[in-house]
Amino acid sequence: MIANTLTVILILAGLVFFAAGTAGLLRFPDVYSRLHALTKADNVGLGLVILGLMLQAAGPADILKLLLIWVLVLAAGTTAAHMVAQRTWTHGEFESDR
Amino acid sequence: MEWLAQQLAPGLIYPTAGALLFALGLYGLIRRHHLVLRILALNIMGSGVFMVLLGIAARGEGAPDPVAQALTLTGIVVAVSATAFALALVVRLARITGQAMMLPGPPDDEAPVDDISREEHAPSAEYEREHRE
Amino acid sequence: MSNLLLVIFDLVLLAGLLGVAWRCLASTDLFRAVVLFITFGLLLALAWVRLEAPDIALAEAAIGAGITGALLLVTLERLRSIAVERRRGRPDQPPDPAGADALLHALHDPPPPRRTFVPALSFALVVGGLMVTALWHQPDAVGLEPVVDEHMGVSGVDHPITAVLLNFRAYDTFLELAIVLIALLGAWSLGRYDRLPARPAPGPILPGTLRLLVPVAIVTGVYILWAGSHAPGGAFQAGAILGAAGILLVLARPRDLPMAPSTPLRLGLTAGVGLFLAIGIVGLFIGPGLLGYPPEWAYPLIIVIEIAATLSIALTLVALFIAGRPAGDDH
Amino acid sequence: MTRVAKHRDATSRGGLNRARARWRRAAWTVLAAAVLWWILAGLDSLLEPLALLAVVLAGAASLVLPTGRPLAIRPRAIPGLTAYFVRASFLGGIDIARRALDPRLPIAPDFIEYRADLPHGPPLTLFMAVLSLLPGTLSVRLEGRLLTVHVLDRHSDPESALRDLEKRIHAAFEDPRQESGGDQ
Repeated sequence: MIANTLTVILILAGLVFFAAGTAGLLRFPDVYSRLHALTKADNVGLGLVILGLMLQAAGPADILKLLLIWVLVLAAGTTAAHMVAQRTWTHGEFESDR
Repeated sequence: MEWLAQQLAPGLIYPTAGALLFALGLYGLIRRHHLVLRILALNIMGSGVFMVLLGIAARGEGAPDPVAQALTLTGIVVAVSATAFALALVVRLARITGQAMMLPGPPDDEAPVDDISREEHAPSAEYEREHRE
Repeated sequence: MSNLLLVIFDLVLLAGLLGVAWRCLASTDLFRAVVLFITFGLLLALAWVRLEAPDIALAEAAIGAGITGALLLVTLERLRSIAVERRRGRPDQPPDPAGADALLHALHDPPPPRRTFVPALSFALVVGGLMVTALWHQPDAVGLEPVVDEHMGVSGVDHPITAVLLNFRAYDTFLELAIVLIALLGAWSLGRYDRLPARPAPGPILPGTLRLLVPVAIVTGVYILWAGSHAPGGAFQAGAILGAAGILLVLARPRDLPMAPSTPLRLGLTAGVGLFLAIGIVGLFIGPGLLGYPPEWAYPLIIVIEIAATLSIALTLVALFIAGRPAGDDH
Repeated sequence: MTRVAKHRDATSRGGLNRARARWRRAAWTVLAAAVLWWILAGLDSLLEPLALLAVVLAGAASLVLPTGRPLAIRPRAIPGLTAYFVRASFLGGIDIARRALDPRLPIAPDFIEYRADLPHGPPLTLFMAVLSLLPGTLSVRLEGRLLTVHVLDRHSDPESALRDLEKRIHAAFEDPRQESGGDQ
């Protein structure tokens, strides 16, 4: 029961971060600032959702699987943010961008 | 309330949405000129068909129909190959003619279409060079 | 209550799908259209989960959103680089500013002419209306689920979709592998390998991530292949995952990555079709018919075919991304 | 695979070191792949042919992929570093969420240049990767050791946070400039 409540709270908190990241994506003025919003807020949002799901996991393999998902998304997110930032630095923003 | 829930069962609204996606893709396919957009429209039509198939497969009690699901899976892989081939054709066309659009028909354009195409579609120097080797 | 929530979920998801598809097809800017199309693919994967089709959701996320998206983005980049090349001119070709401008301009498709609006709309409405009417009046089909269920015992696997794909309807799968190969031959017949236009950003981050991701993709891909015999998964999804890893490698192009030599590459590309056909013909002579297997041999044969098909699909997807014959061919 | 053989033949001490590091990395990859299979599929299927195939392929991939420099992290430093990363990325998320949801949008984006005194290889890569998780910083470009960093708020003193991160990473790694002299 406590675990279930905690799961719900953690996932809701995670959703708040996702919403904040999306708000940042829409509100921030340039590519770089929007990348900040996406990588950081979504990492924490996903982390909280995963933490919430871990409380429901059946065994250590499940917990590790969830953890692995977080680590992979973290690595992919950081890399993608860096690549986009670097491309923008060398080529300028896409013409279509705002 | 009960009646409404029945009308909104997944077995009914997903095929309906699939049909709408198909129609939407068809509309885009007719109206847009850029070939990449037309390929996107074709893909959206395909997704509509998949949605109709899977929606019907999910009708009724019990597990969904595995044959429809297997067909869709096959369809997705065929769709990506066809898309890749079509995109390669678009790039090739752009390389030879400098256009990635469907050329508009005569009534749209001041110049008759033949004038453009005769010059543009003539084998370019690059094409010649590649085929001499 | 939960039913109501699900209905709301369905409606929001479908409205989102239709909205994203609409914005994609209505955008004048191609980059925006492609990004919206990738979003569309991801939403579609959600819809497949909702329709209890996890196999297809897996394939859609990997192929529909991932690989198709990569193909589209690299195509835009190629069109852009063609335009730049035309403007600059090449040794054997004078610069062609007009053509280059036309092409650059073509990355922004102008809004369609007004005169096609009414015919296109009415045609789409008629076709869509007919489809919806037909769908609403169709009786609840029993489907083939009971038939598949009845024969699972002789299929050699425990997952109905793999049983259908690799055993009951092996014809479809075989021909599909052939179509994938033909698409590649078509792309190869258009010209030689041409360098990818977008150079990756230099720096240590991407290689570092690839060293982490590629082994993970390999283990995950093989796991998905293995799981296909009793759970969602199989050759297509595994091939898509491995193909995506291959595309990442091609994009990052580590300098000292050995290129696959031509002959093994070609063997790998045709392995799926070839092995499928070979086993199918053996079946023709020893009894169960073309593309049939004796039940006691079904599992190992299916696994062997699936391994070959995974390899072929992965390699073909990478080759389709590169497009054009391999450069090593001519010397 | 031929590259590996070439490395073994190499007479220089650096070449030998590299070959050894490569095989050590392959062994670790095989182990990690086995753990990954256990996570995905469970322990009882680990000896099935396909599982072995997956593990061997992963190991082979790590041999074929360019290796980069050998990882020389001190095992004892890992828990502390991990805890720091988790805390930092959490703070980073809270910071960005606060700024994104604030009606006044309190950001003052700017670029700064930062000279990282970390050796090339895993330490610098890790620094660049983790930097993007810290509150308000994003790594944009690396030239030599000069890093271009985008900061979300130029009044927030990003330099000291970067220096702190650099110090932690420096402490966690054995300095490869002393460990393997043959490495360029």
